[in-house]
Amino acid sequence: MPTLMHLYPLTGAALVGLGLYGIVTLRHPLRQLLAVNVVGAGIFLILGGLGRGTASTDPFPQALVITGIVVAVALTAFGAALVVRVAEEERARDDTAAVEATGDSA
Amino acid sequence: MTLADYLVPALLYIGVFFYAAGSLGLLRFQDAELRLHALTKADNVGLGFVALAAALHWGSVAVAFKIAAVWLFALMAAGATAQLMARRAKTAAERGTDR
Amino acid sequence: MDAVDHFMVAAVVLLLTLALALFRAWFGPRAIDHVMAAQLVATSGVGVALTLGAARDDASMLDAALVGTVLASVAILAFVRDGQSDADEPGDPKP
Amino acid sequence: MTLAFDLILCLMIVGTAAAALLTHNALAAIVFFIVFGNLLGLAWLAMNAVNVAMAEIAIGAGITGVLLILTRQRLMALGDDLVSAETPGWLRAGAVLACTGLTALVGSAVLSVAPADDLGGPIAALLPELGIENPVTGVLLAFRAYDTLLETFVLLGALVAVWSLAPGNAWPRPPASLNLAESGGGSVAQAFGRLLLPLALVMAAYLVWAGSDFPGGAFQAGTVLAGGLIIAAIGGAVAWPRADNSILRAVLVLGPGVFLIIGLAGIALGRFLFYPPGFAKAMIVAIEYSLALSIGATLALLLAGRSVAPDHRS
Repeated sequence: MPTLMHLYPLTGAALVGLGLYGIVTLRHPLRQLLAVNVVGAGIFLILGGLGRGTASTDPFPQALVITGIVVAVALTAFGAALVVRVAEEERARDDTAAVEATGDSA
Repeated sequence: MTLADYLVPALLYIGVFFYAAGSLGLLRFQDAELRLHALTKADNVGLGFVALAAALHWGSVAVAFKIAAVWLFALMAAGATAQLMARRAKTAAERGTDR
Repeated sequence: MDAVDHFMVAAVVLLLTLALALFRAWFGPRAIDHVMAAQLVATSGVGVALTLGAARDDASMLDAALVGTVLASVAILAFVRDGQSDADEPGDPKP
Repeated sequence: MTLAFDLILCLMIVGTAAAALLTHNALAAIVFFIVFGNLLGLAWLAMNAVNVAMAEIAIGAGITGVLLILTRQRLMALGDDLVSAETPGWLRAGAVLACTGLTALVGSAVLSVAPADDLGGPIAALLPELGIENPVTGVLLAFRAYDTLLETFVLLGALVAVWSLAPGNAWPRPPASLNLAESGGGSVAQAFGRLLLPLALVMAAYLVWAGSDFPGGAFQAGTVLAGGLIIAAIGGAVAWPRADNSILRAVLVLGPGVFLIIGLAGIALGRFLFYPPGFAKAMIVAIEYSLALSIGATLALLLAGRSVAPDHRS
């Protein structure tokens, strides 16, 4: 029986779907990282929204969501560092290839 | 009905009006510098009026101080960031990588 | 209407003015325009937090507003810091 | 009016998430993600979950947003134009179908659960034993302290992982400078950085202290501290230390270390992470202050990135 209390967790469900669409269709790794964060936010909203009482939200899922947010930022930071590192390697490879091809630095 | 009963909504809606003006300015003004001016001035005046309304509504001195801290901090940040954004827009335009 | 209703009306109108700024966030056209839209959302968000706090009589929402102001200014500074070497989006139109 | 507020907010949350994923402009995507995070924060406020709202606004929108902005700059300096290549139409059509189906599935699962605040009562009943009033802090630091302890190690582990990406000739030099002055101008940023760092320290100290009884706590406080450090670094008031700096390493492990030692000391009194009666609040506050310091330093360094070689183009 759907109620208005389901509004926020349903928004979370929509975010999970949207984020997965982003992961599948976006090709740039930084954008994919962003999409993963959207999925995460959707799951947090489901978790917290289903713990919602009439006047307050259940402190237990609240604590889990805070833990989740911190873990998400830790993984995003590592992912971003990996993306930059890969770009550096590609750049170095391209530079070497250009030098070999023309004897000139690109 | 006391004076505060009229004053709180009045201040609140004046604040909302300034916020709306800021948004419209960001949307309608023709170049980045003009938009920046709408954004950093109008919105912070709006925040000031909303803050005043909230402080009057609460009627607690401690909360009023906290609200004042929020507003003062927002003003300070807006002043610094507006300067920096304007400078960034200018160098980007001069370099010709932008606009 | 009592004061609480007025605050909720104000919160709704603030959300709508915030939505207007999203056009600027989408269309730009300059890099700085996208960032200005983010700044406007942050300032409006502080306004919504204040009105919600007043409507719910929850002063801790003011702390959330304060935290939001600090972190919004960090994002702006991070954007402007790379003034020289950072080109704007290559795809940006140049009217 | 509350209903109108909730409805508009939820529509805007879904709309900004869609915009962040669909726009072709990487900067617009990042801006929409930051806006999305701020709106989610407002949603948590609307649900009266102020603890989560603070964490979402500070970490989800704030720190993640700054991270994405800095990563974009680093990638552009490397010649990456950040254009996401077009995916073939059949893949997009298939993804739309699959993700719509999945949304419907998750949505129906959500609808099968009646929202309820089941644990609010039992947790509130246990709080007087700890001497604190914020139930979320109670769960994080006492009832599920194990999770939080491991989480602080995850954060530290992420920093170690980022550091380990440094090339051999860079380690253990400091991360690339964020100083605005090095790219021309910066007196405003400098003044702002100098002013903000002490303010951020006060705000962080307040958030930890308030966190025992009101929304707040170590994670929110640590994030504000990290924000202050980043602004100070951009203003040139703070320079990144070398990765082998022993004071830095002490600060990074202080929080998890104090947490672990107090947890192990609990074994002597009964079980792991047991707080002796009457001392619970003192120990929680001690753990939270040291955690806030470590989290602030860890987050700031995560944003700064790994060591760079001397010839690095920033």
